[in-house]
Amino acid sequence: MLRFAIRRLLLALAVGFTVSLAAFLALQLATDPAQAIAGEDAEPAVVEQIRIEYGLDRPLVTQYVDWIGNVVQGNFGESFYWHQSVADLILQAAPTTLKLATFSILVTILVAIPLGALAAMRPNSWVDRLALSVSVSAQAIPNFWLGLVVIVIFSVHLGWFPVAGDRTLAHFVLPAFVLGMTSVPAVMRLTRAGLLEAFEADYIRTARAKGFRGYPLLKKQALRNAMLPVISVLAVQLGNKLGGAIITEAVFSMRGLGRLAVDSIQGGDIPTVQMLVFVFAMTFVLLTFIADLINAWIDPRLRLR
Amino acid sequence: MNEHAPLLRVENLSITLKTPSGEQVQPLRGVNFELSRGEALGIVGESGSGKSMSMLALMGLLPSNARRDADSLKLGDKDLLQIEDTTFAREIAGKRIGMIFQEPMTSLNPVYTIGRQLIETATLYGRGTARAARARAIELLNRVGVPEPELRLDQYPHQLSGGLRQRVMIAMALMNEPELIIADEPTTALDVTIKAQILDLLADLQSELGMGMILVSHDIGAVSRAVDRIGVMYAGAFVEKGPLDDVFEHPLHPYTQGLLQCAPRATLAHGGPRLGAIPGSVPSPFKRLTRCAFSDRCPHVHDACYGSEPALRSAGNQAYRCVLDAEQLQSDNDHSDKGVVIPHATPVQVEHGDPPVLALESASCVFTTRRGLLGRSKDNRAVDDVSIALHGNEILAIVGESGSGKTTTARMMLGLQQPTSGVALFRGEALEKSTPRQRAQLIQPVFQDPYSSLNPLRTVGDSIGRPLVVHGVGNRASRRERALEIMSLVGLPERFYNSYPNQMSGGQRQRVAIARALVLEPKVLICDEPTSALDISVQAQILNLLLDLRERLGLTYLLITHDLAVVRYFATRVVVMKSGQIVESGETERVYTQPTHPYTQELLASISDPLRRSA
Amino acid sequence: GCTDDGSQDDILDVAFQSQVSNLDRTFTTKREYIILSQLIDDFLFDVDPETLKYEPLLAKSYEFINDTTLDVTLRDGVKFHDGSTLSVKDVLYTYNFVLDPDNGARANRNVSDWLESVEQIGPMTVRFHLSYPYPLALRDMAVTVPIRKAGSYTVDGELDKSALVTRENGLGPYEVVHFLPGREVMLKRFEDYYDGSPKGKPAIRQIRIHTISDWGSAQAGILAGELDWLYNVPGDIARNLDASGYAKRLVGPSMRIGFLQLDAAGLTGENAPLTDLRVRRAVNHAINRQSIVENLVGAGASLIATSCNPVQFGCETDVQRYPYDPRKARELLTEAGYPDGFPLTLWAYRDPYVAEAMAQDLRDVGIDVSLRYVPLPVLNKARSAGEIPAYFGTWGAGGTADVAATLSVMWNMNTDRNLAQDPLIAKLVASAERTQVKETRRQLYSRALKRIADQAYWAPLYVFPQNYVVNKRLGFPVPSDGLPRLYLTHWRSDGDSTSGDRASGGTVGNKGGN
Amino acid sequence: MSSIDNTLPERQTSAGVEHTESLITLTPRQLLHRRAFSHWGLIIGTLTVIALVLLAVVGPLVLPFDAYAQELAGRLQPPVWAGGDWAHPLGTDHLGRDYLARLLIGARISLTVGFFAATLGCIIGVTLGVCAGYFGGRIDQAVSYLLTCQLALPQILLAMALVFLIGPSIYVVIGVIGVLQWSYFLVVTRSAVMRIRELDYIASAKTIGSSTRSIFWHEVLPNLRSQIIVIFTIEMGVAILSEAALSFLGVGIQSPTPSWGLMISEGRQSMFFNPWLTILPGIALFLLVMGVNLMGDGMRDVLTPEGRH
Ligand SMILES: Nc1ncnc2c1ncn2[C@@H]1O[C@H](COP(=O)(O)OP(=O)(O)OP(=O)(O)O)[C@@H](O)[C@H]1O
Ligand SMILES: Nc1ncnc2c1ncn2[C@@H]1O[C@H](COP(=O)(O)OP(=O)(O)OP(=O)(O)O)[C@@H](O)[C@H]1O
Ligand SMILES: [Mg+2]
Ligand SMILES: [Mg+2]
Repeated sequence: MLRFAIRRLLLALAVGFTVSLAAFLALQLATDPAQAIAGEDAEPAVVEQIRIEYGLDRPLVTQYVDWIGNVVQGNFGESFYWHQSVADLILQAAPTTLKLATFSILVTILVAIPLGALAAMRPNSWVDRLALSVSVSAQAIPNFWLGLVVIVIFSVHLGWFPVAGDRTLAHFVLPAFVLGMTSVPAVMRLTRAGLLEAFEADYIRTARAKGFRGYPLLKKQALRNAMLPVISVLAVQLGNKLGGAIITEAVFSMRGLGRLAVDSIQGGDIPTVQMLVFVFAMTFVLLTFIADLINAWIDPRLRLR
Repeated sequence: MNEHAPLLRVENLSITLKTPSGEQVQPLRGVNFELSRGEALGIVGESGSGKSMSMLALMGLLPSNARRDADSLKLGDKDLLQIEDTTFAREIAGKRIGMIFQEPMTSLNPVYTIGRQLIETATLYGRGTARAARARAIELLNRVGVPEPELRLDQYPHQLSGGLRQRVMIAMALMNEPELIIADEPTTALDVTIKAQILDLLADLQSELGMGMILVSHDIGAVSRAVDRIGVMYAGAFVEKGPLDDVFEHPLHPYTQGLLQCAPRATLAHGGPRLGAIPGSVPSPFKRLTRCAFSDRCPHVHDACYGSEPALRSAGNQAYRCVLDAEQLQSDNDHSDKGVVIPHATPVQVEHGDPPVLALESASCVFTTRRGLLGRSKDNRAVDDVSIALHGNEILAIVGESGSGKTTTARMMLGLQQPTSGVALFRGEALEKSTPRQRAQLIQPVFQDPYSSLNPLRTVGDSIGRPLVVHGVGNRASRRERALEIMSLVGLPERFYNSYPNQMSGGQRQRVAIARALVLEPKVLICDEPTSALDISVQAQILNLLLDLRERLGLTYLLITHDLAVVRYFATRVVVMKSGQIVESGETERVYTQPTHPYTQELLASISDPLRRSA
Repeated sequence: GCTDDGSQDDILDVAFQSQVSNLDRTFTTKREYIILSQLIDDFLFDVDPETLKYEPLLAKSYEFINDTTLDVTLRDGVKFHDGSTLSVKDVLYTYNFVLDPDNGARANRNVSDWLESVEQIGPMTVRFHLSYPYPLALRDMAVTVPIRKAGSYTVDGELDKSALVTRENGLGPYEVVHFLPGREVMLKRFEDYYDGSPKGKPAIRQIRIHTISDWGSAQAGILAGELDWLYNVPGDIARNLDASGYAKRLVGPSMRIGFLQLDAAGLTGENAPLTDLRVRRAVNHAINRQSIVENLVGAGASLIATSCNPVQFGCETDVQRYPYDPRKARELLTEAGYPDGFPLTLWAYRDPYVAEAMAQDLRDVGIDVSLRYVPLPVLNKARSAGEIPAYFGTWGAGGTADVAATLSVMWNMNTDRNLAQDPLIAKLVASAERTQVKETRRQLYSRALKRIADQAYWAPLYVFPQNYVVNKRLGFPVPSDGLPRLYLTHWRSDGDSTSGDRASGGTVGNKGGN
Repeated sequence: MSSIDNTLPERQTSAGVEHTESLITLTPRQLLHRRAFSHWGLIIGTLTVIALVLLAVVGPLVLPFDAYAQELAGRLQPPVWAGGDWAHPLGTDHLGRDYLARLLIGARISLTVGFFAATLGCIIGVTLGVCAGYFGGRIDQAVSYLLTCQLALPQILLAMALVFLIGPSIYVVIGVIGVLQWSYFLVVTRSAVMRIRELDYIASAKTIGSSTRSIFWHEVLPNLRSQIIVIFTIEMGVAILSEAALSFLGVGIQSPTPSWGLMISEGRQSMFFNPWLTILPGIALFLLVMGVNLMGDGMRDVLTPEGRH
């Protein structure tokens, strides 16, 4: 088990470094960080001074290798753009995104799983059809557009929620809803399919022969089996939400990791982007690891590994 | 038999299914039977005859698109037709009726412990306390022969072997001391030796606890170990019922007669009479039947069979569904016993002198499996130091339990699997020295699963002609010619030339596979369980076909099977494998009459022959 | 929580488009920081928002002893936010810090060009020694060098340039309550702000600066009553918000001009079409500035024909003009050997609609324009790599009302902004920067600007208007240099206050009733 | 698997429909037609997509509006139902360009990007998936690693960086989306090939002496066809939304080329005052993606009934 955990950690590190290398190269080639730091009306000498100050005149390989060395030593570097340590920046922005991701995954779970379960209990009924329509629609609605529409309706016209920002919990309601809806189709379909499959399974027939019917059958026999793929997908979705809150944060003017990432890209702030990508990738791999652990807890067959 | 209060009375039970496309299917068409307390009833019949359906109907486990109709369905004095499903679940299911299913691997919930699953049966709806249930679980596990029961309670299904799981299933069915126990093919998925143990256990328990038992199986031999009475189902209804011995001794219905004849018998010496195959296959339940369901395949068919479906008639203790009289049927059967026998294939001289066509010398095969990107690897020694030689013109059989390495051995001989150590020899030379094409012209395989051995996107003609294409033989027209020729050789009508595999039955597909194997005119066929996916009547057809082909084409066979009866009937030499090793080999008759290895002896002891009891 | 009306809790909610990541003006050059710095810092001098004249701020008085010597006397009793009193020591520290190239002070980097040294010559008097006569000395002192407390950048005995990034100890009318980098700055009135400051004592108790980078959210914020003040608002949005009745639009001038820069030097290729004067003139003739300004930029904008803002000192407006004349443009192109036009990538980083309209105008005369709209750093990188044949540039001159702030940056020979690489212009501009004699400077600049226009190095477009959208109850004096002074804002209780009921019924639907 | 497999032939082939006697005699193609024409989702989806494709292809040719002609004086005119006139049925945008014409060209963009990005993703994903599935071992591990990296990569971030790097154009957008979206193709083909690889007809093809390449092309790939078509459709929907999202963020299609995402982002500036600018492209996007998704779901039900879960 410990060995397995260490292997996964190494994998996460490897993936993190690979992926951040991609980000590093892409950004180095695309923008001039020194120019970005200097701003719109900056004079060239200022830019040159900045370039030397931040070591941007060194060869790319040196820059990247130095960076890895630093990260391994726990030094995440200094942001060019924000004049702060990258670690601080990420720690400041993380709570917003974490909250957003958590709330939105809660939305997903609260909408998708009951809906999927109801649909599976009565395939081809109106509930099933409703669930299917919800999933088809949610899959087709561009979520940035949905964000705009809910702002117009709920914030401006009805005035129920604040328009933009992330100061209070109320600020999170709409974005969490919008972001949460994006994962509803996948999770709902998997729940439904998983339960249907479980209901077809031999052990459910056994349970029915023992006298199980209805809700207890769902809860005590089928659910646990059906949840395996759902949990894996939820982990992936949560990972995507951490990395992919970009659009939602943009629409709702929230200042989380997504926003930090966009600003840093636009500002050519390579250390921050690199570290963000690294953190996202690590988180993603670790989330799948956690999902595997949960799955192993649910399904003893997976514990053999 | 207690005439007054039968334990179970089923009258005119029918099931109608509505398929998604809106068509109506009737897998059960008026089933009648009675079961007294303490009696064991066996139900046999080929796949799709409706055995499982009738059991599921009893337990209210039918799929949601099924409708159940019956004149009467009574457990004791409880009318099962009248009670609500919730009441049924609370009072009957798992309490008064226990049920055992076929697949021990999947019938237990993989995510809960054995203990939890046993105990919940007895505590559901407040049936009993957890403590009492636990005690009973331990006691029952002990009784069904699960060692260290207390330890098992905390184990998960996947930690037990198939046999142990089936024992747990039995214990679970017994948790609430049911009056009736229904076992639907409880042993089909198990290895031969374990199969016999489980059946014996069921028989013991049934008589010991005085329960009623219904034992469903397609294997007549298996049923004969454990029941008193037997019913034979065909196309959704009983065609014959009666006490076991009577039915086996003088079967009345032509179908019963056919079934008994087409089962190869391990107790008879090699080279017995030809199997009496029943031609054709089971009718589809989609047809509305306005005539005798068996009329398509019946040797005695005449005009009276077409008017309407014959009713069940009784003769002595037996009942049968045929327009003919019992005496006539009886005499026909006795007569056919001699008359219908086709002379057994003339023995072909086995060539021993030359180097063997195919051989393995101290071959081993180790599979290394690794889970995930960084998982640990595990070695599995599938075949361990096996030497085997296949000579021209012989029929060599490999038998052994599941996972003993039979298929792997065959794959090494075919060149599909590289031995980890040791060599495979093709006519005395290392296999690698010849190209796959050269080998293909001499050796061809026939696989177990007729569904996966054909590319679903190719028509039959295409599949059969494919080897010719690969070998660049002939042109389009000549290949078609050749394919049709081979099709007629294996008994496939020309009209199948443009059919797709999904339009054919298993037996027909297996014929296509054989045709494809023969199209390059090889000398050796390696048949890996060629009949184990098929019904017994179709198995007989295929075995007969293989024998015919051998006679005509002078083929050599390597036959892999776990069916001892088939081996004795078919093979000239036999190799017994266990855990990747050869434990015994020799002439078939020698091995069957004087087994030396304890495992072989155990195997032979587990044979159940329906006719041996009566003979 | 969020307020419905700033006046209720006396908090002014301000939205910036660009995020504030650093409070220290010394190390930043962006517009937002300048606005912020006006609030939390004080300088020796100040620019009067109306007259744009330089006047003493922390300085009580000043005197030019000669062309290169300036004496400044400080006010008494000026307090830092931490309570300590301003002394000459602090001014010396500040200027010496700026002068030391190792410190990399960014905003005032060019101070070290013209300033040689500072010394104390009286209890409250400092003497500045200039390296050469520099006309913009007071400007630089008023805009780029906030006065720091002595030792501000020394933490635990070591130099720490980021010492003030998050904790400012300024002299300005507001002090920092809290700062969430990239999100929010909360300021409160500095109650000990000295009497007699030309900036005056602030009226509003607190200012909260949000970062809201897109106009959709900003509008929603105004409509929902969560924001009181926006600036730099695109014309359409400002108009719409004004018409909605939820806020009012104020238009003022800005120092920023827009122009097309053309690769006259052939940086993108020896024979690049734009190296041909006729082609550059064709480009100038092709653009319908009038229509763009009227329809897209909106009120407050003014057309320019010369390459500077006419309000700046030295901005010669009597130059060669290229009126909108597509036919002429085509003729010129044909003459230059491009009867069928040529492919041209036009780069832009802001005002996409204007860029698109210009692209269309150029296409209409036959130039096959593809528009490349990118963030600024990307454009800058491409420009320094010499890949840009033409771009839509803008220049704010740091709010300076003197062409020096424009021409010296754009036309020196070392900058990649100089796509013309004309040594004559560079020489003229450089000499103008070394004299205090106004008339000489004016003449030099005039010659340079005339040449720019003759050669059609640029296609000057217009002076940007500065649109503000503010709470109807907010008093906000519109500055004439486009640099908002938020310390001058106050809540009004006059007739305009009818819109106070916005607090109760804040929905768009209401607007029909007004 | 020593058991006698006693399931019915019909039940093995797949769930449900083929049970019917009459259906059993149908060829696979006929069967497909049957299932297709009784699947409502598929029909609605296909009709929607066909309608939009027709509009996109024919519309701009037939209608007298120009998607690119600017008329600054006539900007931001409302659609007819909000007081506009028939000169511009759906009004005009910020530069006075006809909105209907832009929407129609936008459909072309969406369809083109969707189709080619999915094709690119398909080529990458299927190639990797088939190699990993067929050869297993080290190759499989390398592909798994690549997959993990791709999944762990915050895609929008890299897309933004790439678009800044190469410069935005429709080809770049197609390339970026295609290069970043192949995981689904890979996962499905990989496991399908792993399954197919073990099937007896592959072993049989080997024993008749077929070369590996011939097995690839003649036995493996044809059997992946239906799965690939299904994923292709689904991924096309995803690609269309990705393009819209990138364009919305300003790193996708560039004006003056109209992309629905870009139009939403442009309209957003005045969404409170000229809401149709935001709402119309949003609805168009919704309809197209829903059509494509319904088509994909439908095809999955019809082509791979067992793949429904
Ligand atoms: N869900 C279903 N939908 C349609 N037809 C079905 C369904 N389940 C079973 N059938 C049909 O009902 C008939 C009876 O099936 P049943 O399972 O009872 O056969 P069986 O005798 O138990 O066969 P086996 O030996 O294969 O278990 C078969 O023809 C089968 O095709
Ligand atoms: N490709 C493979 N990879 C890993 N292990 C394998 C592979 N093929 C077979 N094995 C293992 O090798 C052992 C022998 O398998 P094999 O298929 O030869 O047995 P068998 O006697 O044919 O069994 P059955 O009667 O079930 O067909 C089994 O434990 C099996 O799990
Ligand atoms: Mg059955
Ligand atoms: Mg095998």
